[in-house]
Amino acid sequence: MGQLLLNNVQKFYGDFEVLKGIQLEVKNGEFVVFVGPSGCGKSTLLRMIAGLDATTAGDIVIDGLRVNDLPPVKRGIAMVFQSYALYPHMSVFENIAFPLRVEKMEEAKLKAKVEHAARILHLDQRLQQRPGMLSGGQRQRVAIGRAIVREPKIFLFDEPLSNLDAALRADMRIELAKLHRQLKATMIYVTHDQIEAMTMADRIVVLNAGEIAQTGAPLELYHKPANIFVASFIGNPKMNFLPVTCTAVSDAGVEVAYEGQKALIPVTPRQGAVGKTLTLGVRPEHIQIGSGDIALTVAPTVIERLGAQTVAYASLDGEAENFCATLPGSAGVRPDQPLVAGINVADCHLFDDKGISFERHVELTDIDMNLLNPTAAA
Amino acid sequence: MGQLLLNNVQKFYGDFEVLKGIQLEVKNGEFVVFVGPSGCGKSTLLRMIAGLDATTAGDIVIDGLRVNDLPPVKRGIAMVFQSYALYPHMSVFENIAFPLRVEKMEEAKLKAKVEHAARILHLDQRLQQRPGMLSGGQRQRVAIGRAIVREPKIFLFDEPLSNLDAALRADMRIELAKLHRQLKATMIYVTHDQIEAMTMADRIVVLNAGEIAQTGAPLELYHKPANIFVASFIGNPKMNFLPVTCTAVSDAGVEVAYEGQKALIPVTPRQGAVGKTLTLGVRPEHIQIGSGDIALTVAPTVIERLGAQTVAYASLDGEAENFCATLPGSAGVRPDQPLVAGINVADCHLFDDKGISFERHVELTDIDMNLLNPTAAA
Amino acid sequence: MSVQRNAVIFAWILLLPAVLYVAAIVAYPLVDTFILSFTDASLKKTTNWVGWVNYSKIFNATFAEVILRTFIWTFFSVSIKMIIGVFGATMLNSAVPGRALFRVLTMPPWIVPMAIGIFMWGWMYNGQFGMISGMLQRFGLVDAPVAFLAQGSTAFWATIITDVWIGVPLVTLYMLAAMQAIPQDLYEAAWTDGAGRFYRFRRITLPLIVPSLITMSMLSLIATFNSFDIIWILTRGGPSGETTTMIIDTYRTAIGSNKYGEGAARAVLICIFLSIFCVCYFRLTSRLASGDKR
Amino acid sequence: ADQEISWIYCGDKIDPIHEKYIKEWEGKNPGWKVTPEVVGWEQCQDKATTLAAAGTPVGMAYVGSRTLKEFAQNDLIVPVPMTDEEKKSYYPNIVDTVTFENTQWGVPVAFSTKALYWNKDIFKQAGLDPETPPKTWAEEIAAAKQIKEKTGIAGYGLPAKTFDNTMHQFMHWVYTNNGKVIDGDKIVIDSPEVLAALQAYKDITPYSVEGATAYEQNEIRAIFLDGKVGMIQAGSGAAARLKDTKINWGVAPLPLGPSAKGEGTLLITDSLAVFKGTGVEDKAIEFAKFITSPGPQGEYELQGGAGLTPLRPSAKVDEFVKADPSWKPFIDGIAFGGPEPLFTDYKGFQNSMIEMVQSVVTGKAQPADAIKKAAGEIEAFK
Amino acid sequence: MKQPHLLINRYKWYEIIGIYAGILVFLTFVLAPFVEGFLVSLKPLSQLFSSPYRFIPENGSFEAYRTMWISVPGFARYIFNSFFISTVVTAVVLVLVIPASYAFARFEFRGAGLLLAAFLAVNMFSGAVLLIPLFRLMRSLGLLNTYFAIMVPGVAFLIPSAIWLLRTYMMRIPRELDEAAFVDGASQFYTLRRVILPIAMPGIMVVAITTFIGSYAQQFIFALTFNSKTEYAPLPVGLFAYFGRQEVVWNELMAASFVGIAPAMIVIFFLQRYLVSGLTAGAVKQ
Ligand SMILES: Nc1ncnc2c1ncn2[C@@H]1O[C@H](COP(=O)(O)OP(=O)(O)OP(=O)(O)O)[C@@H](O)[C@H]1O
Ligand SMILES: Nc1ncnc2c1ncn2[C@@H]1O[C@H](COP(=O)(O)OP(=O)(O)OP(=O)(O)O)[C@@H](O)[C@H]1O
Ligand SMILES: [Mg+2]
Ligand SMILES: [Mg+2]
Repeated sequence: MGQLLLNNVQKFYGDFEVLKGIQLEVKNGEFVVFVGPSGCGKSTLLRMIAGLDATTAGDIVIDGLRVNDLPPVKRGIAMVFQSYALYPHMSVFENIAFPLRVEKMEEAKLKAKVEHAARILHLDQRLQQRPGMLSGGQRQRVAIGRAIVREPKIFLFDEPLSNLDAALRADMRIELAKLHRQLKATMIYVTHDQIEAMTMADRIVVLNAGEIAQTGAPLELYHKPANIFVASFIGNPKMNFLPVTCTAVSDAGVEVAYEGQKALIPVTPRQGAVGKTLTLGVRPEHIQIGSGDIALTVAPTVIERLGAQTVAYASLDGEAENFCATLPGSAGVRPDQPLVAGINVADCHLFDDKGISFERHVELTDIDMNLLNPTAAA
Repeated sequence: MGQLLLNNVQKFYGDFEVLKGIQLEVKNGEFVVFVGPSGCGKSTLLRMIAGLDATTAGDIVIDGLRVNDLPPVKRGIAMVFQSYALYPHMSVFENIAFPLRVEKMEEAKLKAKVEHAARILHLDQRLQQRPGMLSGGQRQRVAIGRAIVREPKIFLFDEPLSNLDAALRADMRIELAKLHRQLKATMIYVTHDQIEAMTMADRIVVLNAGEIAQTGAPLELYHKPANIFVASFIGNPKMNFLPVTCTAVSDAGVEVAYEGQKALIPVTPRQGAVGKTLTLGVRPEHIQIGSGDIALTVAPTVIERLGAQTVAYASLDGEAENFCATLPGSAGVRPDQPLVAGINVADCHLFDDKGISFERHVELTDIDMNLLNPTAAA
Repeated sequence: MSVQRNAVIFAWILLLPAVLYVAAIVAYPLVDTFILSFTDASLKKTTNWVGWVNYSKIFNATFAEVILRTFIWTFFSVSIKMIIGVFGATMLNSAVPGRALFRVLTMPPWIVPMAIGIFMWGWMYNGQFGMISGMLQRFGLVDAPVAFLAQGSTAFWATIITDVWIGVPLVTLYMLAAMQAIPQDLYEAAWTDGAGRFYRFRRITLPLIVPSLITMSMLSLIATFNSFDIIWILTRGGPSGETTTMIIDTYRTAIGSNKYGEGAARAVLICIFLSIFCVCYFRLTSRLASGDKR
Repeated sequence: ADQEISWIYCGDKIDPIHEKYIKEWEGKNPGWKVTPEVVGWEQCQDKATTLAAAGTPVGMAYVGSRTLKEFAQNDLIVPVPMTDEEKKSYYPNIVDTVTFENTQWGVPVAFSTKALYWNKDIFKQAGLDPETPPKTWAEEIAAAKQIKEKTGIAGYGLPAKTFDNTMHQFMHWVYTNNGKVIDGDKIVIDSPEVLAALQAYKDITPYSVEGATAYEQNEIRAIFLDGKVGMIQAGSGAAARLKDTKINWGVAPLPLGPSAKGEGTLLITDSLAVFKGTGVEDKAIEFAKFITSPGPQGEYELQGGAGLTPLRPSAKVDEFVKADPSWKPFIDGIAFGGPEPLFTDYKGFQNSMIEMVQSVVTGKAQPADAIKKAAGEIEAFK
Repeated sequence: MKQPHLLINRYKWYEIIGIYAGILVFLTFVLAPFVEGFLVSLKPLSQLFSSPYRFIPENGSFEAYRTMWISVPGFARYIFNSFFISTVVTAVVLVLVIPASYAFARFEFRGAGLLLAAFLAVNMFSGAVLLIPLFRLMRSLGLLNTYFAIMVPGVAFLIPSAIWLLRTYMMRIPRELDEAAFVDGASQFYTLRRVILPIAMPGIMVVAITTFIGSYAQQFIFALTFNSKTEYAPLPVGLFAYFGRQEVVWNELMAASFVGIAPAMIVIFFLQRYLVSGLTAGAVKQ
């Protein structure tokens, strides 16, 4: 069992409010990812769940028991640190065996457990080496091994992959996902890398400045971000934003004008929007060359050719951010040669002046049958 | 001017041969990226060009002058270190001004230069701060600023982005590419991240264990890798490899058999291949669901949903590596539900038993008009 | 909350043995000294409370001289120690063959019993039979023996130099350690920008060892201020009291003349002076450290 | 069990003669043990004082007689009164060195006097008669001057380092001019006799070893042994050492000042002090008297080399002097010798005296001023 | 000569000369008194004081290195005592200082700064002044004239600087290591013993060496005052046995000093790498 309930959890450092009343329920066996920019309080929250940092107010409840005052070991959690926190003077075996040694487990049983964990993590060959001799990915796995042997109800990971290089990170992502399915334990994972969040989570919790900005399945956040913050944080390269003016509102959606072009965005309308300046969002991968419901003529300044796709960046007049388009394959764009970027209204997101999104007319279940019952897939 | 010629450059550490006779010419204004796995000798080569490490044998020629025995400052290079190597006790201004102070440049001129560089790098607001107060990306730019003010003929970068997080890395990539176009200087850039290599390089030099595995424009490496090493290194997720048997050879290509299915791969044939076991390579992004020239039935174990695309990983019998497919959008694949992966022969790569590729019948100029004269784009 | 409180209790459990030990052995004598400083304790069997008399007695004309001298002596000794220490560390930090041996060779002054080291210096300074005077005569730089401990001026510097000599190994070692902690890439970056060896030293090494330099000079200052054996063995504070520092004065009063009360008052005064130094030091370093955080 | 008399014994090891007599005494006094603790010369006195001050005195300690007054005034030691007979057995003035308030506070155990040594070769070189040593200060200064001027070698060895002995050396001059520093309870340093002595110091300094303030007596002696100085005043130990050198030397009574009544010298004695509060005081006194009784003491002090002068006249001493005439000046000086001045704060007094000497030797002050200053200072140390 | 790979470390000929000249000057300063002392130890006593100054002694011999054992028969014992006392002192200091430094390095509690300053203040009082009160204390503890008389105050005065050094070192050990052990249920003592102690080993070595030397060569005054028994006297006290009534047996004293510091020098020689690197780690301020 590994159920977690955060009930109005708050944290102050002196006068500085780091976490502003977090309310969250994590189901048993769920893989939840906390994501957000640096300094938003992810680590702090995780450390409070672990019992490393004190909670200023609110309850942390694990399996129905309020654990605020229990030490970590009594909470049934295990934590994997960003820096791995391996003991440099111990062999891999001893590192993994550490929690069991603390419990004074008998030698034979301990050995069996450590070796089992090592097999899961493909570390069998490395048991006698010191962490210093291992590669980053291997160290990572040792840290996970140390967590596994305790058979905790909840695993906590604090940016475990951020020290690895791109290729290794991709590999480790897959291994972690597999491990989750194998152990069927609850996992809470902190990262500021939205790709990790998207690929591993059953559910993502986006944190912004100590508050939950949105909670939902990865594709829910991708397709129906609740606000500009989530919209720009989820998706890579990030969503393009255009200032538009609302010209009309109807049941079919909201009509907006961008540089003279009018388009009807299929979103649930809201009163009093007409005449206001709204923000239109469109993801780079939804931009195609040639005409669309809205068309922009842009001259890309930088072209990135990845082979499988081509990413073009352009500066729009008066905008600080680049306008970006991801084009399939080796698209025939060249730097400084203007092209027409077409946008379909069906792909558009619309945000009001406070950054809150209008609900899009997209049926998530059409996109992925798992989406509305994410744990079923696990 | 910033022309660089490496003529049979070798490097030994004791008996250990780190670089095995590197032969390379870099044109003025070119952006060359050295890429390769960790430990292949990239940093060593860069440091030899910079004049930080001694050259065991061979010549390093810059603008026609053999510089082996010159100190760095006389070579007309500037280097940006992976660790930034900022002086923690100096302000940003002083950090950037350092090379000019060394030259004893007069104050007014110095100030103008530093401020110009700071403007290019958007550091104007930060000039009085210490590096310790800056974010990773800002530090990075200070390091670049220090290189810029010297107006070197050649810039050397050693994994400048590896300490940054994903989003920042993407931003910095673009900024560097812009900078290259702005300064029109020769740049040599070391990384082990193939995405950086692909997106920024005019030309990529793939190093493997101290040797050049292949040199070419990014898309040339992507579409026509010279061997298995390059093929697997370039592209993300990496290319899938299948063992096939060569059954026949004709002018149209090489016919291979995979689990009973025969397919004619359009590559330039070679004598004596028939009957041998070859390796068929296909990139994840070229796999489609449903039938193709070759069809595999696989059950994905891990699905990564990125929103814009979906990546499915499956284990093939008897293969250690995952078989991977990148599918567009939110493809309807579910873990452990078998599906048929189709491969078109036109997308296939073929490698002989030594790992050398057969030349594909692909006209690169069809893909990108810049390709065969890459500097023209810069 | 309870987690926090446990940690504090645990910290005290860890500290307790050391604190109790030092308190038991040192605190009592310290307090005793403090109390003594308000009495007329001497060889007499009875002691009387005299209040501030001992302190008021200290402040006379010669004391001002002694204080001033102590400060000058300490200032020069500590500064020269630091300069030589940094110089030595710089030399020993160069990548030249034999440096491991050279490093070991810096340590003897630290290892040898202090008195013995000072006797050796006594020999060196001896005008008739000593090495320095002998060498100077041999090379014809002087024609008569030079007795370095004879004049106040030379004796003053002679005692400083000996004090420097005893302190230098630790300073050198510490500064060497500080230099080795500077990342090599800073030097490489500066070199690629054309900075020469001296320029690199001045603009990188020196500023970056400042925190360590301050720590060391602080510890060195306390030791130097209380440096007793050197002056005592070489000159006994002479000639004409020109090498008498506060600690010599204290020793003379307390042990020589058995005026324990007056001696204690001087000791307390020394502690007060040093405490003021320390507070300034903490202020200074915390400011420097906050400015230097990476 | 045995009762113990602890004894702080200055030096590097116990003299075999003392060892022998300790055994003998222990044999005669069953149930008693003497346990000497050997402490280096530099620290032995301080250690005895520290132990006494801390309230755990030793049974007996070897101390300079000059400290007896301070110990006695602070009730740390017990008196060791001498019978008239005992007093008489010593050379004149010796008993005075341990006497304070008309009683004796220690048993003299070591005694030293000084005489003038001269280097005959240097005298010859300077055109002086090598066989006639100077008899007066005036002659001494003139000889020193002649040596310095004729040969370039220093004429006289004047120790003036900040050391005990610097005052001792000066006191020799004071006592060879019938001077006194303190008379009863009165400071009389500001007298013409003392002034003359200090003036003589000033006069002889230019012809002395360069840098007088850097040397103490052993160093000056070493210079003499090296043949680099014409005259020094030193104890009997120098004679023993001179015998091992090639130097042609002579020893004579200390030259006399203008007001001298006869040969004089400073009489320095070390004593055995018996500390109060050990419970073995009486037995310690008994032992102290035994170990310094004519038999053991005579054997001990006449070994030579240690620089000791005999405490008591005896046939043996006469015999000894006859065999080695160089001893004569040391004994002759006793007659008009004087004790170390007794001050409550002896160290304080000594520091003032050293200061006075140094200020004159280094030319910082005129003798008259220096004496005036010292007179004022030492008033406080009585 | 093999050229270094790092070109920055490749010196021009004049730089090499400059560096060696610098080292020469520096080492001359550091070692000249030892040369003088060594020459003294070689000279026969009668030639000690002779001018003009001669660098190479006439009739020089190693005789003093033989006779020193005879004139002070207990000398070997003094060396042993020094070793024994220093070893025990070092051990006790480590036992007390390791937990204390850990507490200072890791825990934030009220008064920590004050306590640390108080430890430093101990060094501000010179031993000479504290001698008599200390003596009384030793007496009431009944420790006079035992090995403990030397060890007990020695430990107390070596603790402050040891804490100071080790604390800076321990501050560099990542806090995550403690936290990881905490999460795994390890008690705080278990963490200290199994995690911190082994990792802090280089720093502990440095403290051990400095403490050992501090105790080996420098603790003179306590040994002298609190102990009267020759059989317990340490090296510095033993060396003063070469001081006679009239003069010092200089050649034997110097010979004995060289013999006496040799064991410590040998220890240092083998540990110097450790010493520098350990200090390095400790030197960096957080
Ligand atoms: N001990 C502390 N005292 C005061 N403020 C703190 C402390 N620890 C963290 N903070 C502040 O709390 C906020 C949240 O910190 P936290 O480490 O949880 O961020 P994060 O989301 O994990 O960021 P990152 O992605 O950079 O790890 C930050 O603004 C930080 O400055
Ligand atoms: N000073 C040295 N002595 C001995 N071997 C060295 C030294 N420096 C580097 N090497 C070896 O040379 C090889 C190449 O090192 P280099 O640092 O150039 O690799 P790299 O390609 O930059 O790797 P990375 O991507 O990890 O930075 C490595 O195998 C390394 O172990
Ligand atoms: Mg964090
Ligand atoms: Mg590298």
